[in-house]
Amino acid sequence: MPKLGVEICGVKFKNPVIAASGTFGFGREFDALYDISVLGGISVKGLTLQKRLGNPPPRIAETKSGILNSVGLQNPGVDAFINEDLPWLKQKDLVVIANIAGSTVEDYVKMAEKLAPTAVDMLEMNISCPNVKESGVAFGVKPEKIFEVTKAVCGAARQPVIVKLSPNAADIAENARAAEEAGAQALSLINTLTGMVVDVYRKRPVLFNNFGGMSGAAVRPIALRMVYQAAHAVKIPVIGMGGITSGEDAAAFMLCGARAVMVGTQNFSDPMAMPKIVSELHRYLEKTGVVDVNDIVDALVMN
Amino acid sequence: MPKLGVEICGVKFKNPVIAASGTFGFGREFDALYDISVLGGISVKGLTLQKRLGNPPPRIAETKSGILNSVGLQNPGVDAFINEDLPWLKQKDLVVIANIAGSTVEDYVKMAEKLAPTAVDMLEMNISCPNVKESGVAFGVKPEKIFEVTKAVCGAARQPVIVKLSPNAADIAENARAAEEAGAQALSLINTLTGMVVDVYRKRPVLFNNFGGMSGAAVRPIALRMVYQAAHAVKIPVIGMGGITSGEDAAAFMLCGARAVMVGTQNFSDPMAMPKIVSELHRYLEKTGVVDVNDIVDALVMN
Amino acid sequence: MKECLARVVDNSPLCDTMFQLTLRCDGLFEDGAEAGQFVNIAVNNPSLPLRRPISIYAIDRQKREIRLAVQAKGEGTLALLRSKKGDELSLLGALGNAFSWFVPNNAKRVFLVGGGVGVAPVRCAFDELSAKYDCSLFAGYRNVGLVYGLDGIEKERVFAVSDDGSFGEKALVTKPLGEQIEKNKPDVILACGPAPMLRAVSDLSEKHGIACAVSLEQRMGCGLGACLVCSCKVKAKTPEGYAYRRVCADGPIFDAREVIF
Amino acid sequence: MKECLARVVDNSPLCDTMFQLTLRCDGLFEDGAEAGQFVNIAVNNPSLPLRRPISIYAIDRQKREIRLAVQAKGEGTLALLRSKKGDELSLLGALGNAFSWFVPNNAKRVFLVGGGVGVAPVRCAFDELSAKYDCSLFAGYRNVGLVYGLDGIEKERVFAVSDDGSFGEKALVTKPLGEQIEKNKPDVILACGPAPMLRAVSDLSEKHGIACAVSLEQRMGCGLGACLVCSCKVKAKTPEGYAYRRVCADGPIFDAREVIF
Ligand SMILES: Cc1cc2nc3c(=O)[nH]c(=O)nc-3n(C[C@H](O)[C@H](O)[C@H](O)COP(=O)(O)OP(=O)(O)OC[C@H]3O[C@@H](n4cnc5c(N)ncnc54)[C@H](O)[C@@H]3O)c2cc1C
Ligand SMILES: Cc1cc2nc3c(=O)[nH]c(=O)nc-3n(C[C@H](O)[C@H](O)[C@H](O)COP(=O)(O)OP(=O)(O)OC[C@H]3O[C@@H](n4cnc5c(N)ncnc54)[C@H](O)[C@@H]3O)c2cc1C
Ligand SMILES: Cc1cc2nc3c(=O)[nH]c(=O)nc-3n(C[C@H](O)[C@H](O)[C@H](O)COP(=O)(O)O)c2cc1C
Ligand SMILES: Cc1cc2nc3c(=O)[nH]c(=O)nc-3n(C[C@H](O)[C@H](O)[C@H](O)COP(=O)(O)O)c2cc1C
Ligand code: FES
Ligand code: FES
Repeated sequence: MPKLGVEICGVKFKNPVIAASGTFGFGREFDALYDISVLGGISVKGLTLQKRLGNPPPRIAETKSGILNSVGLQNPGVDAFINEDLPWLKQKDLVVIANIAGSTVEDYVKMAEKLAPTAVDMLEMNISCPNVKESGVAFGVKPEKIFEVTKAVCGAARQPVIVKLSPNAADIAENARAAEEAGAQALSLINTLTGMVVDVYRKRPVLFNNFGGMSGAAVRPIALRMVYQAAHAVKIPVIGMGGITSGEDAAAFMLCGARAVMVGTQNFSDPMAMPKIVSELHRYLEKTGVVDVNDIVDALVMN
Repeated sequence: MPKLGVEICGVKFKNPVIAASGTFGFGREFDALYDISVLGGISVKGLTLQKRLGNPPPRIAETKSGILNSVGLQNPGVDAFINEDLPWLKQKDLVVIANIAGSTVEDYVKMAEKLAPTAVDMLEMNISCPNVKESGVAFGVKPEKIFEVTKAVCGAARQPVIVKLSPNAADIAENARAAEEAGAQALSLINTLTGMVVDVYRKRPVLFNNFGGMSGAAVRPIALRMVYQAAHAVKIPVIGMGGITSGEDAAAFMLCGARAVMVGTQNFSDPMAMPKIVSELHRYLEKTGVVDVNDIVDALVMN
Repeated sequence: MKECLARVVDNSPLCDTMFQLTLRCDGLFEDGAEAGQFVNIAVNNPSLPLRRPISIYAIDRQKREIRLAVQAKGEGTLALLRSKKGDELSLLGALGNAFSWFVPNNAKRVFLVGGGVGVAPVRCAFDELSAKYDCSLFAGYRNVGLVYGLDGIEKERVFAVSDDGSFGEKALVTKPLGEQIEKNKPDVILACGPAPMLRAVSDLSEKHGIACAVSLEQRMGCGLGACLVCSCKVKAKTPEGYAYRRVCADGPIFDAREVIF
Repeated sequence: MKECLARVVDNSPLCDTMFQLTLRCDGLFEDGAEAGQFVNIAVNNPSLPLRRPISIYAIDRQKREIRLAVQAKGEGTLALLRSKKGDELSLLGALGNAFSWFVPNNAKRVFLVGGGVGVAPVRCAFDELSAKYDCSLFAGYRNVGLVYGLDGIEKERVFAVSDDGSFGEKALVTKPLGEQIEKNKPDVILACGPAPMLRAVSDLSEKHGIACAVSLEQRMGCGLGACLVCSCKVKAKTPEGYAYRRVCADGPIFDAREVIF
């Protein structure tokens, strides 16, 4: 029986499979299909200081082996989350990560302050959401900006801070180091890649927002490369994601240096995906004779 | 009968479908399947000043709806191309684009000089090949470097110079403008996205070179977005590519502002892909009541 | 609601562009399935990550079968079209709310209005609700080649028209609907079809003070209410004057008075 | 060589991990197909962009059929395994060179050596060359469950062994090969199998001064010689002492003396 438990910044996960922000709501809907306590953790839908309505539809477009979304951070606001969703989530036995997004450094800091006294286990800073013009983009791309916002949030936060990096970058290692130097206790990556899908008969982009964030199996090789590069650029733990569809995919990210993984788009293809990934990861470890999942972290041998 | 002819930098293409560099050799192999004169043009396998052996195998890995390659610019050298391949190619009725890659600015300039007196119709500068450590990377990512090498080549070249941009960039518009300011007469994009595929049972990357360049349908939304951004950042013509598999895909790139398109990976999935794409594009124009393919260029209406 | 395997019992043409899938799916019936609900169906094409939402067209609780009326539109529905008897398909369902939720207990007469592909769920509602209410079905089609969903209904209960007059009167479905409202005002109108039709039906209902519910469509991600991609605009007391609701979980059927078309 | 549609005539199991596809493909025979050549086959899984190279296992020129012996390994071959009688598959072929090219006109005795999946093309060569030459087939398998490709050959012409002794002698295939070379030295040895086997066969051939050709495998892109991804290392008078050749177009069969294993 291989061990699946991992620890990140002192927070214990029963297994390394975490629901990716924005694809799993606050957990309630999927809990109608299976007890979400079987998961290692959940990163909740991206929160903003104030409630947000989000972008007009269509908000999703399909592409070969991937999707693009432009939800535009629709969410009830951080207070509503704390009052209405967190109590329910904390009855469940899994790590709760609050994913936060702001238009200004102050927004991020205020959210970190509001979340400080709560039972939330970790914060994940979404500095890269490409959908909201006034938020993500500026922070997520340039190392100086990443440093600035991370430093401010780490000062205000009580819980460990994960910085979620954008893949729309020329040098992911540089951005990873900027977050580490600013005091981030962990990194997660990748967020979505900016893309566009065109309806050639309507001669318009499919998404109302024109551009959207691409995710799903199609992005996996890019995500794996970036996770490898980020994990080898910093000493803090890295959480890997981007196109994970199976236990073997999860293992690939861990071999590249990720201590845990997040699963997003695959929850749409298969609502039972995450429990399956947990058991497939288990089987992978058994098949390869590994007794502890931590033993595969960064175990990739380069050619 | 919609018209398919396009003109780029004064060079006339009978249709806007061009074979992408590296996927079509020097045209001979595919000419055994169909007369390559049905194509608008061919960008030949990336040439270097000296013959190159390339990387050890495996040089290709498959991923969902895409592939990664790490050929490492195996080619017979620019002289051998001029003497042995160009004469054969020029018997064919299509535009011949010499794709050139160098480790130094001087390499590029020397190649442009060697190609100046030949029957080659256009030059395409590959400044972004991510496979050869000492070549592409440095030039393709930073705008200053793109400016420097482009300026030097444009000074030496007799034929119109196309700069081929790398998608491994945070701001493609900035790089596009750098090339334009340096005197590029056209742009082409995207080259491959750097990625990695892992064999979880061997615990090694599949490619001998560890990292490789990703292409194919999986990258299409990213390519479309970048082509749109580049085409709207510059006045010079843009050639679009990245995951084109059908006439409708080709139309999508042209709607985003591309004057012509290149097709790479799809030639592997279907060796008859390019003639099919030409006729599908024709049918698309008929269906949508367009009489001249130039009328769809940049005809996308944003939401 | 759950994820379950369905077996294709039959796949046959329905009209020029549509086909009918009969699926045996025991799992679906454990929590029940009702007219107006839909299933999110995984198409057998591994390059397409998203499931396709399809309304339930007929329910056979004894055989544990449902039927779907599907238009072959893009790659996903094309993959479904190719599925053969005996094939397995993963369904997520039954999802969303049902037409019956919008019919008050004291209602007597129900008008069901469908346009094109939208005839499927209202025909299902006709079959399910006819036992309790006095139902009539109004259907509009582009042309005679696209007619389906009317078989086995008494003639006097069907009012079908087409855009080009090749089937029934050349009219929009709101024409016979308006005429019958004048004659036999219903308590409820339930509608599914293209947005302009729904808007017209909604206007007509409002004019006559009739409760009306419409079934909406939107591109979906999870189908479960978690991802917030399937939004439709509804009137709300927000500063903006509107809010987004989830077609998959708050709908697909909404009170027509709430919807901002 | 061309791209053409093949129809699945039969799909049946061959051994524990392998199955046999019988394909009717008129187009393939227009330019001919020979033992040692392969086809690049599009698997019916739209998320997999690459074709799969598979050797020809049997040729029936009258019926215009070929047979392939395929190991179910990853997703691509799994998709092939699922193909049913009547399905259509796109083939590109016949590709590469043939074993016959390496047999000198004056040759009399030919030894064919296969290991595991590599038995397929040499069995095909056995069938094709036996009319002209005195052929013997040497085959090595992991265990008895993986044995295939020996049916219908006279006993005295087959020398089969297994790694665990569950079929024939417990030995590597080079053992019977070495023994028979001592007894009946052949003019040519033709081999296909895993790299260590090919190296051993090559060494043995060199030791005895016998011409030897080996069939190599490499991951492929175009299959036509255009993309240069399928390279194998061969001895060459370059500054580096080696060069890359294309398995798809210069091979898959190479003179063993040239190959750098
Ligand atoms: C609640 C609901 C019930 C439906 N019931 C039926 C039905 O009974 N019969 C029927 O034929 N169709 C129905 N539809 C529409 C059906 O979902 C689409 O026609 C189908 O998804 C198109 O898929 P495709 O791959 O063929 O087309 P593509 O255009 O290739 O699909 C691309 C993407 O867009 C989505 N999409 C495209 N059109 C629609 C649409 N109209 N609504 C939602 N998503 C769309 C697809 O699901 C897919 O994710 C229903 C839609 C909804 C929301
Ligand atoms: C000239 C030639 C002849 C062959 N003949 C046969 C045969 O007769 N029977 C048979 O069972 N197999 C044969 N193979 C091997 C066969 O091509 C692979 O087993 C098959 O491609 C694996 O595909 P997959 O999707 O199942 O595996 P995956 O591992 O999922 O494939 C991933 C990618 O790697 C490639 N790949 C994986 N293994 C190999 C390999 N050994 N050689 C080349 N590419 C590979 C695949 O084509 C695909 O592009 C031959 C290979 C070559 C080069
Ligand atoms: C519909 C949707 C909504 C998302 N919303 C958020 C979000 O609010 N905050 C965030 O940090 N990431 C968000 N993401 C990104 C995912 O968390 C994840 O980084 C990305 O999808 C890559 O993983 P995947 O390929 O497994 O989906 C969203 C992704 C999707 C598909
Ligand atoms: C095997 C292979 C080799 C390539 N070699 C070159 C090259 O030599 N020079 C170059 O500029 N681009 C090269 N490319 C990139 C393609 O020209 C093209 O930019 C890329 O593949 C995206 O297009 P696609 O998705 O249609 O393949 C190569 C691509 C592949 C797949
Ligand atoms: S599809 Fe995810 S909330 Fe409706
Ligand atoms: S596979 Fe393209 S050259 Fe061999």
